Amino acid sequence: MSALRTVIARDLMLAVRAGGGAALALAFFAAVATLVPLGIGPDLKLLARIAAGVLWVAAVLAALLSLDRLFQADFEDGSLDLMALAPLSLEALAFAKIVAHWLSTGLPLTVIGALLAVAYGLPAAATGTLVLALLIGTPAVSAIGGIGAALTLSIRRGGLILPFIVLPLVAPVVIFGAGAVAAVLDGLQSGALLFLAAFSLLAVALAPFAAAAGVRLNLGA
Amino acid sequence: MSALRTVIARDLMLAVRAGGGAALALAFFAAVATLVPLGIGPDLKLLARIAAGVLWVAAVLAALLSLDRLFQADFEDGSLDLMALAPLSLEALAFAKIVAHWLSTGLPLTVIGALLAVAYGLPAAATGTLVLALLIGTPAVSAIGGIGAALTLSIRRGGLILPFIVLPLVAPVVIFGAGAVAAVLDGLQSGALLFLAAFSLLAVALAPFAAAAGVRLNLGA
Amino acid sequence: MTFALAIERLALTRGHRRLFAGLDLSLRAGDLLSLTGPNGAGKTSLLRVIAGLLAPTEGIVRIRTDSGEAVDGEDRARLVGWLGDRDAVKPQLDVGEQLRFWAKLYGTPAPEPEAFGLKPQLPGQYLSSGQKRRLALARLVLTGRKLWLLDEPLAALDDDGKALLAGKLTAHCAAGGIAIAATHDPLGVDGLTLRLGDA
Amino acid sequence: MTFALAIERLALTRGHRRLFAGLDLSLRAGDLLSLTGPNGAGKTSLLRVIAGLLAPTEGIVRIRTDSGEAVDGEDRARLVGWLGDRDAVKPQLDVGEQLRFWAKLYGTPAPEPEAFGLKPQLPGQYLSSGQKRRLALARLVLTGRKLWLLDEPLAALDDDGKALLAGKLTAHCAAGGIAIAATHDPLGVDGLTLRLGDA
Amino acid sequence: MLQLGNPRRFLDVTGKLLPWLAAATAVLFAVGLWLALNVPPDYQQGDSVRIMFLHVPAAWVAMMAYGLMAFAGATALVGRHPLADIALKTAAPLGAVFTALGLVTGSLWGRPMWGAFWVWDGRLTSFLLLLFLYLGIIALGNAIEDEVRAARAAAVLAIVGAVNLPIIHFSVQWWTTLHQGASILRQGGPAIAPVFLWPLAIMALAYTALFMTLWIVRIRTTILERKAAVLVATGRA
Ligand code: HEM
Ligand SMILES: Nc1ncnc2c1ncn2[C@@H]1O[C@H](COP(=O)(O)OP(=O)(O)OP(=O)(O)O)[C@@H](O)[C@H]1O
Ligand SMILES: Nc1ncnc2c1ncn2[C@@H]1O[C@H](COP(=O)(O)OP(=O)(O)OP(=O)(O)O)[C@@H](O)[C@H]1O
Ligand SMILES: [Mg+2]
Ligand SMILES: [Mg+2]
Repeated sequence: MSALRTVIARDLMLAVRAGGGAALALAFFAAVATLVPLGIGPDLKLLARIAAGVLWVAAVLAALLSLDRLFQADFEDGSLDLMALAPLSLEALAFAKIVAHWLSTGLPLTVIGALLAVAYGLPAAATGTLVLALLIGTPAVSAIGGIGAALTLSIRRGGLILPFIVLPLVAPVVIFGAGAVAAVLDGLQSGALLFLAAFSLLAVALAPFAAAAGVRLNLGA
Repeated sequence: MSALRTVIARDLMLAVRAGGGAALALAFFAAVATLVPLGIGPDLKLLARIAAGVLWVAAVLAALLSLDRLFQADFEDGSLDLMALAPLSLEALAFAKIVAHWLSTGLPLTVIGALLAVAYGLPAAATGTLVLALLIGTPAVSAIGGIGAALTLSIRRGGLILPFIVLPLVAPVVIFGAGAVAAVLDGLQSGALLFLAAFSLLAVALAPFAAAAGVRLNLGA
Repeated sequence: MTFALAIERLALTRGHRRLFAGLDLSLRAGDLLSLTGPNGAGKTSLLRVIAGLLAPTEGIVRIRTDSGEAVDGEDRARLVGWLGDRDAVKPQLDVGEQLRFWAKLYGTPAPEPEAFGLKPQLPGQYLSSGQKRRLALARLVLTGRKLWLLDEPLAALDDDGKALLAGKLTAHCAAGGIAIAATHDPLGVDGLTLRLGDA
Repeated sequence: MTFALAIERLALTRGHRRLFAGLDLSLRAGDLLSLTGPNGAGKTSLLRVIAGLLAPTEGIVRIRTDSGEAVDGEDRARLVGWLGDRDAVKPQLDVGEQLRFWAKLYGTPAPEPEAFGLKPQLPGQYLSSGQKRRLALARLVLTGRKLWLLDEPLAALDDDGKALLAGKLTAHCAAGGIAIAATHDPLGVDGLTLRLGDA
Repeated sequence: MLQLGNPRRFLDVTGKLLPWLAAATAVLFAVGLWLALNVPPDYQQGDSVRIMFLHVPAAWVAMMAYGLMAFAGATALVGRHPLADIALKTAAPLGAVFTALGLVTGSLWGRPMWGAFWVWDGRLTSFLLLLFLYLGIIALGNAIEDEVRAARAAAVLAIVGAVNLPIIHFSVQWWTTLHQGASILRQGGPAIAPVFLWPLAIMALAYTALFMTLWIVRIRTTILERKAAVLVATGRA
């Protein structure tokens, strides 16, 4: 328990200090959101229409951006060896890293997401749903990204494989997350948020095991 | 001249092999393009409407994604020291790295961009313009990103440079690039491509000097 | 019963190259083993196998703890103190922060950086090679583990650092620990030697 | 006129710490200098200053080439052969590819990897520490530069590797070159010694 | 099943089974295609309805293949069984081919039906993602040199990726979509004219038999290849 907290605290510190992690992801998110209106023109109705989709895609990508180095840096400099030998299972380690990643990116992305939704002219009710959806869905993104990062740790062409692994798995998050907002906009009932919550729960519960298997596999490389 | 070619060839090889570079950017581009329809729904008319904007933003981000490690890897493992001492000015080195980056990402992005434009249902004439715009505009992205990468080399909070330096500089690329396509769609004349070409030329001509200054600054850190 | 390490018929093949085979070794509390051999002989690989980080092609590694319990498989990890060939120093954290992190993770008290010739406030980014190595040594000591595995511990250390290392090794073995160090230079402490495959 | 290096009143302060000051040094063709001193004394920093990679706080570094030309400032870079404390080995390229790249960049012929005990097809990712160091040494040799700056060249090398290094150093100095090596261990070649600041 | 886990026993049993399976595949295809060409044209879709008999079974088998592969992956991880490793590794490219077939036939059908080869609807996109997943598993398996580690990595991914299956199936319910809703595999029985149902069922069997035949052939070849490699490595051949 305390070991878990220790790793979370340290990964948070590294994410905040390095700049590479958290700040880059947030900056990236803001960048997408700023560039899109430049790209498609200042049509406010159109923007509101696509806001949820664009913000979700941007959030997922921003989170993934920092995920590919989730284990990589520790692997390269030898820290991962030391962690594997510490009194902490690899499953717990993976879980801690996923939690730290979510705290340093998923959570702030949700906050910034709310601001951007307003800037895109999304109505209040829809904005509320978007924020809720981001809050529920981003943990799944961190978890799934963690699996991908662990599996491709020592692979020379890891970068190529990563999107193939992660993309099919995060697609449901985007679909349900943006779907929930679309339903509110159209005044429909929808179970999207429930699906999202179920998917997210499943992902967070299972990811540590899959990620630990990936790390174990790659330490012997 | 031969030193320049050597660096370009080697960076290309690293980009292709590492997977980290070129492949990741392309996969990222394709991922954005696949996720966006999932996020905003299957409305073909709407998709065609925002295609140019979305593809431009995706292309710029994909290119920037691989740019932050343009000098970083060589800096960390000591290769940059050796390059600084080689019979090749830092300006030439920066230019070579920018060219290699464009060849390994900008160029393939343009090709994939054409495919995706078709999948988004963009009309043929507009697709042609988009491809031309990508071809003209992506070198500017590589060049501007190169400046950012050089400046953030050893700065601990490098992540923040991206939004403040790179974003304002690439914004014109997105505006003119997507604007050119929008003009074709609306059946208007526009000088956007010309502006884009001028901007791109300027960026490519000046970036090596700025980037070299950034590298020089950071070697002594 | 005392702490002991037994290696039986250990073999390792990496990428079609057989690094070692039929390796038998038994060490008891207090033993210090220098692992030598030419570059690429497999010293680092052997240390990883002993730590359980790398699966051997054949053979077993077993540890008997003070309480007489025989430990093999993954549980071995809980007995190993590791000083790898890479320093595992984070540029963004200062010396004190890094030591405190590892101490908390291993559930042991953090040592004084000064005892290893380090200033606690120095950021990892600015450490010289020798200072990084000293940090790694401090981290090894803080684990409190009984089986030390060291990969080129002398690298980058000055004379004072080498004496420090020799002192720590002596104390560790005197306290009933075992240490195995892959090295190309004499450790400055008496002990056994195992030379791996001359190609 | 022969190749020579002159350092005058050199001083360097890094982050409020004065590493050295008033350093004078003059070396001539054939000289080999061992740079010693405790960890963190500033050996690596001094080498970087001499190479022109780091600006000194005060003082100058000047090289006189064989043709009698005095070279200082950035042009110095063109005379320096560098073996840093990091190996600059790319995991994605094999040994042969790396050597050929650097040879082309420096405009010199690529050496045989075998002469340094390396297999040309081995990917950088799988090299052992000593093999990486040998690759770095091969790269230093191929530069053909007259002023060699070496940072802990002995690290991770086995006895055969150390002999190889000593041979290369001897040959380099005999051919009218200058070599400065920061080291904690004897290089196995006769030469001068400069000891940096005991704290 | 357990006995089949032994590679030698697998070779024995499948050696006898294979000719029958191959023959059944041929017969099923012959009958199925003949029926498919002789059903009356649909009152809405005309002759293009015949693509259904190529498209729907391909999509089904692509998904079934994934399920089988994921099961093999789970067996490989839990049981550490070499045959399960091989089953997983060989199923992936086959599944990818059937997925590609489903995509191509669907696109060809989409042109007359929707006026476009491709639309970004939920089912189409999630099915495209299935192809990505197959490719990812193949790439991951090939990127790791060590066979055991490669199989294990691929197994982890295959299991995790299985979540995509229900998503593909239910996607038509979850989104407003252009693609046909569940008309056969649905609660309350098939909603499709019986004249179409029979040929479709036979084509589905034919595709399944084809997949099984190819899979068994590939597993057998891989077992034999590995045996040969061991013989060469140990100097016995
Ligand atoms: C590229 C385009 C297409 C793709 C990727 C695709 C994909 C799929 C998939 C994955 C299934 C199996 C779903 C399941 O059983 O859960 C399926 C079934 C089916 N498809 Fe398509 N399809 C495409 C185009 C079309 C078109 C144009 C039509 C006809 C208008 C069509 C009609 C059907 C029908 C009738 C089924 C059986 C439905 C059921 O009962 O499950 N498909 N398709
Ligand atoms: N950018 C910097 N800011 C502040 N201090 C620094 C900086 N870079 C290095 N230092 C400090 O300067 C000192 C000299 O470092 P240097 O790497 O030159 O030592 P060294 O003699 O090579 O030591 P070693 O024998 O350990 O390799 C160290 O104490 C280091 O902490
Ligand atoms: N994954 C791998 N695939 C193939 N060969 C490998 C792999 N990993 C290591 N090797 C090879 O195994 C050999 C042993 O490496 P190892 O690092 O154990 O040597 P070492 O004895 O520690 O050498 P050094 O003294 O240089 O540190 C090397 O020749 C290396 O190239
Ligand atoms: Mg080693
Ligand atoms: Mg040093």
